[in-house]
Amino acid sequence: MSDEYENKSSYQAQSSETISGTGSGVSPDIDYVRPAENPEQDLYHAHSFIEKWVFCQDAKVIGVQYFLTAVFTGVVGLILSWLMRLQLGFPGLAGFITAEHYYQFVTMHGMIMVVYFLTALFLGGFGNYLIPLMVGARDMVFPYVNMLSFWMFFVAVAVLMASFFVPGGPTGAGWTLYPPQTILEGTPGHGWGILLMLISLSLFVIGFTMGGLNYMITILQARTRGMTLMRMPLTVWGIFTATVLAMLAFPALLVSSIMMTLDKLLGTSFFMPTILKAGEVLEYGGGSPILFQHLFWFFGHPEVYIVALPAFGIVSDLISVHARKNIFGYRMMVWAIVGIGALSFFVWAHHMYVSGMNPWFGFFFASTTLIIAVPTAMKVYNWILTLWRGNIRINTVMLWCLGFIVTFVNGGITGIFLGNVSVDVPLSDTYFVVAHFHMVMGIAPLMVIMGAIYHWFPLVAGKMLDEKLGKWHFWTTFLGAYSIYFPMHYLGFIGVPRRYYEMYDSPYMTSGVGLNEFISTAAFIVGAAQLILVFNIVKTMKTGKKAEKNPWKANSLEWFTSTVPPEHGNFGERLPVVHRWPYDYNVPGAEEDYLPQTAAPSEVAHTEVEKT
Amino acid sequence: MSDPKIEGFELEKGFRGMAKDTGSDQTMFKGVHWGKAMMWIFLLSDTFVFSCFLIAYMKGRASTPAEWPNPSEVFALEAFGVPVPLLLIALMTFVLITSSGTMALAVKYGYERNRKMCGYLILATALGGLTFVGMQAYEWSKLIHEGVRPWENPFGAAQFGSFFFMITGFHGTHVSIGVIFLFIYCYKVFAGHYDEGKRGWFTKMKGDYVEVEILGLYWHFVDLVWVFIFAFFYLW
Amino acid sequence: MHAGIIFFLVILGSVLFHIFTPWYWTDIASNWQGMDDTITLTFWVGGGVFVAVCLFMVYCVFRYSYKEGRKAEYKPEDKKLEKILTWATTLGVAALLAPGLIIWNQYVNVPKNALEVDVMAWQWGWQYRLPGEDGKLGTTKVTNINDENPFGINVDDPFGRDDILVQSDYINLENNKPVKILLRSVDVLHNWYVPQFRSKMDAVPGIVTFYWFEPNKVGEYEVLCAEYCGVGHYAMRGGVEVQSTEDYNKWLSEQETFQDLIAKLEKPEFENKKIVKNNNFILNKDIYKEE
Amino acid sequence: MEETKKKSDQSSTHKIGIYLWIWGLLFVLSFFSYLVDWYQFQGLLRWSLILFFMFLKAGLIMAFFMHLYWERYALVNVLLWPMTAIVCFVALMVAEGKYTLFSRLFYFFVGG
Ligand code: HEA
Ligand code: HEA
Ligand code: CUA
Ligand SMILES: [Cu+2]
Repeated sequence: MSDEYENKSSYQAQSSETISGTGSGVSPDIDYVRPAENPEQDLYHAHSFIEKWVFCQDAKVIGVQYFLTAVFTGVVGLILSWLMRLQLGFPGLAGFITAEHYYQFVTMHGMIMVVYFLTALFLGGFGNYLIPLMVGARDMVFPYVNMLSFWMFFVAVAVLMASFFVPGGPTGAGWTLYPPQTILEGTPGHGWGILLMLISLSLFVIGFTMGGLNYMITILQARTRGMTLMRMPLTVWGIFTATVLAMLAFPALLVSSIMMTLDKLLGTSFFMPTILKAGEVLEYGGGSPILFQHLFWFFGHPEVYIVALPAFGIVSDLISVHARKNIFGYRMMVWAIVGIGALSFFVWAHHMYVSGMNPWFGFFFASTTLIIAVPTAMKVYNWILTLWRGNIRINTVMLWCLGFIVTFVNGGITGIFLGNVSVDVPLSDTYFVVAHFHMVMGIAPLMVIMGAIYHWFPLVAGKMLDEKLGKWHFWTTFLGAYSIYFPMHYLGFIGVPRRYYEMYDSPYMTSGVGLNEFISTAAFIVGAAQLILVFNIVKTMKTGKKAEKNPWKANSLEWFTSTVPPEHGNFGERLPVVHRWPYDYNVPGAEEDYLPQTAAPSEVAHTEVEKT
Repeated sequence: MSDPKIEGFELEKGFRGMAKDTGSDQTMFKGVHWGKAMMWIFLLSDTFVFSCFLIAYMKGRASTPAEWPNPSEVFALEAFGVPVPLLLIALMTFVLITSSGTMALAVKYGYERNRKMCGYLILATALGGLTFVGMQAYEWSKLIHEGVRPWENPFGAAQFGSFFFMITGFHGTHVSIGVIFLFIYCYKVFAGHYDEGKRGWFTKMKGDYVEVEILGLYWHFVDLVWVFIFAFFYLW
Repeated sequence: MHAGIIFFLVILGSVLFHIFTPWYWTDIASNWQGMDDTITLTFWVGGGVFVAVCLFMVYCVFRYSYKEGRKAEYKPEDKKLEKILTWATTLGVAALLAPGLIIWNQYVNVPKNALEVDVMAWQWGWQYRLPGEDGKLGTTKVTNINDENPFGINVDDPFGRDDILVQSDYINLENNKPVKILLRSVDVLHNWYVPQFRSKMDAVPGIVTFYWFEPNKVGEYEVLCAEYCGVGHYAMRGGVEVQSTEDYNKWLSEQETFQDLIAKLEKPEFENKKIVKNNNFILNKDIYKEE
Repeated sequence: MEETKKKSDQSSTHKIGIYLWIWGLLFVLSFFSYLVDWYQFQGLLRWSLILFFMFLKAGLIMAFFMHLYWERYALVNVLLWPMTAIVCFVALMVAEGKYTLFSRLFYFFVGG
């Protein structure tokens, strides 16, 4: 065996004695932690530049790679949204935006933002970076597969982006890709565009599966000593549950993509009934378009929680750290996350109330949909109850969290409108829906991402982002985004349907013209405001002040690595041993206002800890 | 597999044991190898893939007004001059179950570190798998000969051909991948990689007989899926 | 401090916006007042919760913002409080769900006396078919559609013979008479939606979907296609005119039946009609380019 | 993992008989389900027999060949509970399939 493998057998068997309480007169027994079940992980260290930065097997580097790739797609999505808003607010101003182009923009914007931006960012980016650190593992359990996962994602993105340049352009079928129109003439990009989209999605699913297995097994099987599931930070819980959802929901996407590809290429009729186009009967027959919708939403609804749950988890941690208070009702939070995850498989057809499916399904799905509101509500209550009687640092990170709460509650409640089947009838397929999901998915998780960037930047880069710029960034983004989407609900009430290239000739819109112009202007400003963040990052990297270790005085393990930023293997010689949950802030009797997860009971003998 | 001993932790059986395992630190599946846990979760995900295929098939079949071909006639084979319904399918089932059995034994001998037996049994499994793929190829070509295409067929509803080729094709792909891996593992067993803990070619992980069990799980899963396809596609 | 104030203003602004907004529901013109009522109810409950939650948050920001040396409360759990909140929310949700389900029950159960209207959609236009004297629509089939039989009616079906065909984007309806809209599409998904009637449903090729409403205000309304159906989606409009009974009957008597159409066909001077012949927005506007 | 694995080594091998037994049973059950077709049972009987043999076979493979019978409940439950989602999906799609068929037969005409 060559020296490329670390041979750490010397400290493989950490016994409880070697780490237990240092004096303080209490029996070392209370610090007892069971011996290691997992042997020291065998890490493959990079030798060359390529192994270190390109085909890297270190989850942290992979996380950053995921993050950057996802942000790149996000910027593409943002630019597309600008173009859309340009057309909607000021039709005809940009002559090059034809109806075809508009629909291509909408489709790519939706798909990129949901799948390639948010899903990849939360699970691939934050998941890879934070999971091993937070559960106290040296790396993901299968670093090689993890590396493949990123590159598969990268190829998927490349294929997706390639579709902008093929004849006919990218698909313009709407991100829901409903057949039959997806693959028929009359829809932009019905040739190459849709094929590349389907291929890219399949690659994404395969790549994600490789990553997802890693996240799941790392969390289930590779935690450090003392780290029980109920001592994991909620971030990990959120990412974990989202991963489980993804593992079970993406298969439906994969299957529907495969079937649609066959319909397109081989002329099968899974989703295609008899169709008459331009007076000619096509060679399809007998298929069912609604079947696709079921498959799609069986994936699609869990998917929206896949982007929501990590946000829920992360925001809980951020709030707790910066309110200097334990998260309120941790157990309830965990059960809520798991419950929301489980329930999300039983609500899919609330997207199909007016799709012409069996009408009796309405009763079932309306009930299950509204039941989901209960665990979600508990989470909201617990966030604000965490603030209550806390000692809240009103810094940039906290501002993003507060912004999240406002936008999420707003969007969640509009979700209740839509979930209630007969209320959905008039609102479905109008801008009310667009407003709902941007509030709850476009803005709320984005707030969390931003908060997380400000929170963990010191860990990743070792420098503190500028607070002043951060606050400017927050207020422009929050106020701007709120003024985009709050008024948009009212367009829906007027009856403006979504996916309309323009409708100024319609009597409904005469009153909505000014509103649309306002929304578009706000969208331009908000998008441009993201440059503040870019500027902040560049400036900080150049001149920013160096971060001390654990600058926020947080408890969870990622701040207790041997170096900042953490190196390969995360924790130096010895893995940390965990004695408590990560939320021991302001514990009565403790000297500091925080007790790290690694603090042994005997070290802090005089505290009155309620839960460990 | 069965209960390991974890120091300082009393393993209990049943639901109480489950609650205790779940609430414990470090691992939830006590004594389960990372790779094995990973394979199980992958199979769970794959189950959803096949379920979606079969559900689509069920919905498609239930809603075509056109007549669905009778599989028992379509898949009949002439034997001694009489058409025997589903003969080939029955043989395929037989072959796959046989290979599943040899695989189960291979895993057993792997754990007993019986290199020879383990290797031969894996080889037998691989050959079984190969036979299955061959028979499937024969079945496909026979149907194609009779005019069945993914987009049409002479017997009735066009979806029959579509679902047939798609589902058996997807299953066949799984079998083929399995066969490739079986041959690779067969080589590795005979070469003694698992006895010496030689590192993998790509992953650089130390070899271990547990990998045979992991492959075994996959192989049994392929068999399991066939049970469902047999019931829903051929017997319905 | 000012963070709290700004958040407060945002909440206040939202409420004020809602109260003073000029952008709200177009006046309802059908029997689905219940939908509007449920929305109003949801608005009260949901809006109340939104305001309450956000104001509590603002209060916390004011009251508990960082002070060096202040001890935050240490209380991981409060079972009782959590229980109360769970049950209160469950009750709230149930209160919203109940009326919703009741109205949905009405929505899927069509009254017996409803007039069946066959709405046929294609990329990108509409046409309509009404039952004749027998009150029943004939069966159809997509492959039967051709220049002579634009609705694809089964020629052998006695119910189809007297069906009234309206080959136009515009349809007239009788005031205060329930209609059952039967949606049919020959190519892709569409959705026949009149905002004033509140109700909608997708037209799905391969099956027939339905919904019903009872128009109760005389007037002209615009029909929008509310399910994405390709580049012409936004221009796939039509119109409905709700008329009093006399006007409606007058209009009805002027319409052509399938029988008339066949009779006309038998005369050689019949002028060949194209299927895509309506006063279609797209064709007029020259937006749809053949690829 | 070496340590845990070594420990599990001792208890993990089962007598060969059990595998042979299950193996045999699988053949017999497959044969029975084949007979269902051979004798052309129809209707409810056919379906209950097919499903019965199918689940029995699947259960045997999972329990013994895949060792689930010997695994701890934590793993078994994690694997089996997600199937409720599938069951729900199946049940609803049965209803949906029937509804589609009804709509097609009622409003459209076949042939011609
Ligand atoms: C992150 C993503 C996300 C999240 C979390 C949600 C959350 C919810 N969504 Fe949303 N939704 C989307 C993303 C998301 N949605 C997307 C992308 C679409 C459109 C897809 C497309 O067609 O393109 C969509 C569309 C959509 C529809 C279909 C609309 C249509 O097309 O006609 C429906 C209908 O039921 C719905 C419902 C809900 C409900 C009930 C919730 C609930 O989970 C919300 C629960 C939260 C709360 C309720 C707030 C907090 C609770 C309280 C403060 C307690 C008090 C409340 C009460 C007593 C009411 N959503
Ligand atoms: C996460 C999802 C997400 C996000 C963030 C957005 C962001 C935006 N969306 Fe998005 N949108 C969707 C998901 C999303 N959208 C989906 C799923 C659809 C449906 C598609 C369909 O119908 O098929 C849709 C459709 C849609 C429509 C409806 C089109 C139609 O129906 O005709 C409109 C119209 O105004 C719109 C506008 C915008 C605007 C102005 C923004 C933004 O510009 C808002 C403001 C921007 C920000 C707050 C900053 C965003 C920052 C980044 C993207 C990355 C930067 C990161 C770093 C620098 C670290 N979107
Ligand atoms: Cu027709 Cu949209
Ligand atoms: Cu949903």
